[in-house]
Amino acid sequence: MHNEDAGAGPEPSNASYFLIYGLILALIGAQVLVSMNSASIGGAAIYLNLLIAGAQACLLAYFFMHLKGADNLTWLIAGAGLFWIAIMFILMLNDYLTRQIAAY
Amino acid sequence: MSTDSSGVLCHHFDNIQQQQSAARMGMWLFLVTEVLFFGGAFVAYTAYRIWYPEAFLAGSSKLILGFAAINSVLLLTSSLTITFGIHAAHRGDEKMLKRFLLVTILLALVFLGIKAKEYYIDFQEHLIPGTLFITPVHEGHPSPAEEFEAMGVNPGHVQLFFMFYYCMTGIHVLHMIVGVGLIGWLYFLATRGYFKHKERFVYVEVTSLYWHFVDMMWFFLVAILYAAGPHKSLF
Amino acid sequence: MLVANIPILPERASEQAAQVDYLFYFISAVTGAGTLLVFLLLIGFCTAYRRKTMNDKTPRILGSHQLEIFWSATPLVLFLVMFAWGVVVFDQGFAAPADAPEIFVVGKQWMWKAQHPNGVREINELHLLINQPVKLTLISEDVIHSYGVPAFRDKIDVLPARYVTTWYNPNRAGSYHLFCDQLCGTGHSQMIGKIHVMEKADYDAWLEGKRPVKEGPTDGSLAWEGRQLFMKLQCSSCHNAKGRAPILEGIWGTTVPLKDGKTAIVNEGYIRESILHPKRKVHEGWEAIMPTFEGQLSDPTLGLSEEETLIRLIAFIKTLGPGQTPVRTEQFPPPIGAKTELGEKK
Amino acid sequence: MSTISALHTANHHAPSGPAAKTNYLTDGYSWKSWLLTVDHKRIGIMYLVSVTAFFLIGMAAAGLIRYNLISPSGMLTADQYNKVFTAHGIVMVFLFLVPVIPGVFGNFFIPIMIGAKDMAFPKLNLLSWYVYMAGAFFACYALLIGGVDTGWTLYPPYSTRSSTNVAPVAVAIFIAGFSSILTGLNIVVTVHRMRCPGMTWFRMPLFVWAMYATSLIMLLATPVLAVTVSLLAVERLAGIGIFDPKLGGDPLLFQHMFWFYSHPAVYIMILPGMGIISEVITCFSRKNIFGYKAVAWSSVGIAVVGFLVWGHHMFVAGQGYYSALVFSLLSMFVAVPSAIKVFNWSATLYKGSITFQAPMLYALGFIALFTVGGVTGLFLSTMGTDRHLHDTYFVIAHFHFTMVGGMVLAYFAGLHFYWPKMTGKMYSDFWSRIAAILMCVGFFMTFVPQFVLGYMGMPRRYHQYPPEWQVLNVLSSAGSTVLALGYLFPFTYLIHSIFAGKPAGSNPWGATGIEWTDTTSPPVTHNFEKLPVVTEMPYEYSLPTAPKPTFSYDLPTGDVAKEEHTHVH
Repeated sequence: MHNEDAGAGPEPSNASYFLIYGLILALIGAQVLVSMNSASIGGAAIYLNLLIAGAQACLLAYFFMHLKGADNLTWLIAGAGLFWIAIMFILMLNDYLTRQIAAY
Repeated sequence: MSTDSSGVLCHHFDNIQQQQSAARMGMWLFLVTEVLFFGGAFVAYTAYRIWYPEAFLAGSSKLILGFAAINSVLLLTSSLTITFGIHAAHRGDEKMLKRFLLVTILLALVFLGIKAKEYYIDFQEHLIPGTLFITPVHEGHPSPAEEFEAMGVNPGHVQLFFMFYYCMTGIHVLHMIVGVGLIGWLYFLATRGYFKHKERFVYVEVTSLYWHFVDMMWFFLVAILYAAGPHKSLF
Repeated sequence: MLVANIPILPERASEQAAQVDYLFYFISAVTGAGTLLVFLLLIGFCTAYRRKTMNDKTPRILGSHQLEIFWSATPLVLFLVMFAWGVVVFDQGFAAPADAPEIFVVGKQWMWKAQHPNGVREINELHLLINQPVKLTLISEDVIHSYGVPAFRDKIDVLPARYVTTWYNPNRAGSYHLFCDQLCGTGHSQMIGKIHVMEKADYDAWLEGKRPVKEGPTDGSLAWEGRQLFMKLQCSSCHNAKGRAPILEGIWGTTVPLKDGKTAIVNEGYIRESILHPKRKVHEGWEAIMPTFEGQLSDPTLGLSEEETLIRLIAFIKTLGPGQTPVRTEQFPPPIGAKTELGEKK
Repeated sequence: MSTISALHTANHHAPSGPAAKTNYLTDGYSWKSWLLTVDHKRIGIMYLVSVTAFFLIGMAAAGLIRYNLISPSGMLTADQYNKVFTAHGIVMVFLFLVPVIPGVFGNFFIPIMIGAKDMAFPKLNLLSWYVYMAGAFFACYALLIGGVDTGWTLYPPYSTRSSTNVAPVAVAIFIAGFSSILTGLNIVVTVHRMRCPGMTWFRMPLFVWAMYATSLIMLLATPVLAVTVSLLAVERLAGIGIFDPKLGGDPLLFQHMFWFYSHPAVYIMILPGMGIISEVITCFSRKNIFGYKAVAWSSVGIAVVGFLVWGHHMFVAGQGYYSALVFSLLSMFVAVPSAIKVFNWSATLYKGSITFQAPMLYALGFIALFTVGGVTGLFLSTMGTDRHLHDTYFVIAHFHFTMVGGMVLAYFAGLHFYWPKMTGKMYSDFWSRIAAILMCVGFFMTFVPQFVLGYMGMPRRYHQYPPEWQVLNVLSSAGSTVLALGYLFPFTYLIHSIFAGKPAGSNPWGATGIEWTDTTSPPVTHNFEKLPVVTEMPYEYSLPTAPKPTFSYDLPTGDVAKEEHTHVH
């Protein structure tokens, strides 16, 4: 019990950090491009934007925050955060998406 | 407080791994609460975004995409430098640790400076919900409300967008300030030789977790606030 | 006996109320039985197994999967029955019959202003004809209120800037409580009133003294008041056959195309929105030239608030048939409340 | 800390036992040794003192509410009444019900129960108490400078228009919420990382399971409340905001976000109580808990499903029909784990060896009252009946049955159960039983009439009411005086016991669990002389190795019991 997670610690590899850094930089650029052209992209722009932000966040979490190589518990905690966010979004938007169909 | 000679291990832990993993887990749990905190604002935003898409896109177009992009790069770079800081602490290299922490703080301060400049520009353009929003910017120049009205967009809904813009970026700025405070505290500790014991790298690590999280939230704010609407130019 | 005089059940004045009662009794019976079971278990065990000596032997019982499943599944099935029945009862109170007359109710701190289709206005009271289903459309001028009538087992939160509806079919004559059920400020407990359900003769007698004008086209109805406002606010200068805006005859309930390619159903909400925010949902084929009427609709001299003006305009547009749009040659109408014979005949 | 030094003196004059070892109470007497302590037990005591103070304030407000309702035309002014019930709600919910068991028993007993020397983050633990006090300060400030009249639910647009002090209350709720986040975080990490050898997940006492589930809710729900009240405060200060219908904002959004926290929050309040009941019932019937895993998992089940049901507070508020449908259906599922717990507790009594000391009386009272409170919730989660019952006294009665009849009784069960461990002193057996019975009787008298009033349609938060309801209201007010009297008893005899109580011994109830078997009463500073090793399930009362009570039980023939007791040894 006490020694779970014992080995976790940073694994130094500057090159890989720079690689991820470059990737996220590229994504920032992509986001700017999407936004500048969102008039022609239309309704999909918001999904593209969120996709890019999600990818940036995943890269950060997986590499910079060391989810890679973290123990199950850390994954569980991160997963719980997403799960509860999902609860909130699904049940709340259920109202906002259907209220005009039927409400008092 | 401590039973071992170095003072690194607190009295109530059995070993250093237990102590480190507890610190890490504590920070992860705290970040989950932060996810829910920002999540509450995000879900509110989404509800209105579903109801009033045009107004939200129109409001977004008024924001300065270039500043957001620069700030993204700054924050990302600071994430990188604090990560290098962990490695320095892990090696017991206090000198490098201090340098990386200082760079991180500097990048954060530049970010905050740009944000302040941006708020100032918004203020000048009267992009602030309330009476300012319906007041002409200057003689002969229409108020934002009139401008949006002319575009066929409900100015009330645009004001809602700006409420989200100020609340969400404001919350984010507060998190940045807290983060700068934490990193400043680490820097102070480093000057006092606290990190001579490399086991204490974990405190840099948990602070970096928080910092990365603040970075992550910024990316989402850029996506839903700045990049959401069409922009003709960066500035 | 004193005890016999204490009411313990609310009066019941509609079929809907009876339906709620039956469901209530069902849930009471089921949960009462369950609670009784638990109480009997507690009392029985506590009596049978009270400690006799300090060295009592107790069996080492760890649990039973069968029992756990039994006492999880049985309640769940019963709960789901309650849910389903509850939905059925809720649905009955949900949508009014299409031909039910519509009464507008405006809530404000701290009174209820009711507006009958025939133009009768009431404050903190509502007179209803027995066995005549009515639809209520409610809106608040300030904060959230709630229109609750225990005798109808009905309650609906009344929101600012949004119309909500409910309906009643009263079946027993009498006077019943009306409460505001959502905390709305200092006078919350004073925001009460009476619902009077009346037999036909009584209702007619009551109406006799109330109706502003009895007959003719100038009947003083809510729609007629709306018509006067329609002219006073100059709506008719554009919304006419040759006008610069869509003609509103027969538009109620239809689905109209909008400029952005979407459609809108013409109902209370859409009309309200179009008057207050005309640029938001522009009818396809027309220019967005209409000015906003936000903040300009209340008329203290007529005693009308913005919401009260809006419900009159809505009532008018709702009844506006082909060829009934008032024409500009008509003399400007007198203020509402003055003699009403003017305006129409000239 | 005069009481503490008195305790110390009393310890020295204790007739039996060796010279007192240094326990957590005798480890320093200065103000500083308390206010800067990182000992979880001392922090627990600090919580005990502060929540008791707020309980008294909340009680006083409740007394005023019942006083007002004696007369149909009200005894207070409408404005005073609105402020009084708001104060009652805010103080009781945020300053008493939410922090009480996690703060007092969670802090004090979780580390001891799992065999740890302290919480994982002792300084954070102390900080959470200070943060709680800061929140309490803002709440009291708001109440003292004129109060708030929006109800504890703070619904906009009324809360943005009310001329009363909504902003300080929003700040208070935000800060108090932060404190409960810190407590929850500390408990979760402690349970995960600090368990002693042999303390596997399924050997943990059910109180720890319940606290773990509670902490999950604290962590996941509280931040949403924090952001909600922040947005409300912004709206109030700026005069414009996202819940403002004038801009096209939706007041129901506030209700959604508020109840996303506040519905799970009722489980924050009740779950720790359920944990305590599992401890007490087993101990006083000397039985293993019936269905350990079912009870443990039902705690987690309540924590998770409790997040899916908030919309049943909004059936008539104007939310969409399909939304109401989904929430009503999901609400039916959350009732199941609670039912499981009640049946398991009842089954635990079967073939037990039951005595009726105060903790057990409270626990039995809890089961009875909580059952009533639980089943009346079904009327409110069923859409058809909620339409009539929403915002009436039926709701008031329902949640007081769970929160007061349930949670507060459980708290008193815990207080009486653990008092000997926390102070080393035994209180009056007779008076404690009288108090327990008084509380149950007073409670029934107070709140059963409210069910009747509610079904007749009496709206909540009414300062005046139709005269035909006076009899029931007076009955309820009369009951509340009995209830208040019941509450005053423990204050008297518990404080008396600190000075004059008999030494309790390390395990008066003969309970299992390392908090009883492996440490003294009161526990030593780092909890254990020697770190415990756990080898069996909790609640092994039926095994011959189970500890025997040292408390002299008041069995029908008291002397016989003593004789038998000595006979056994």
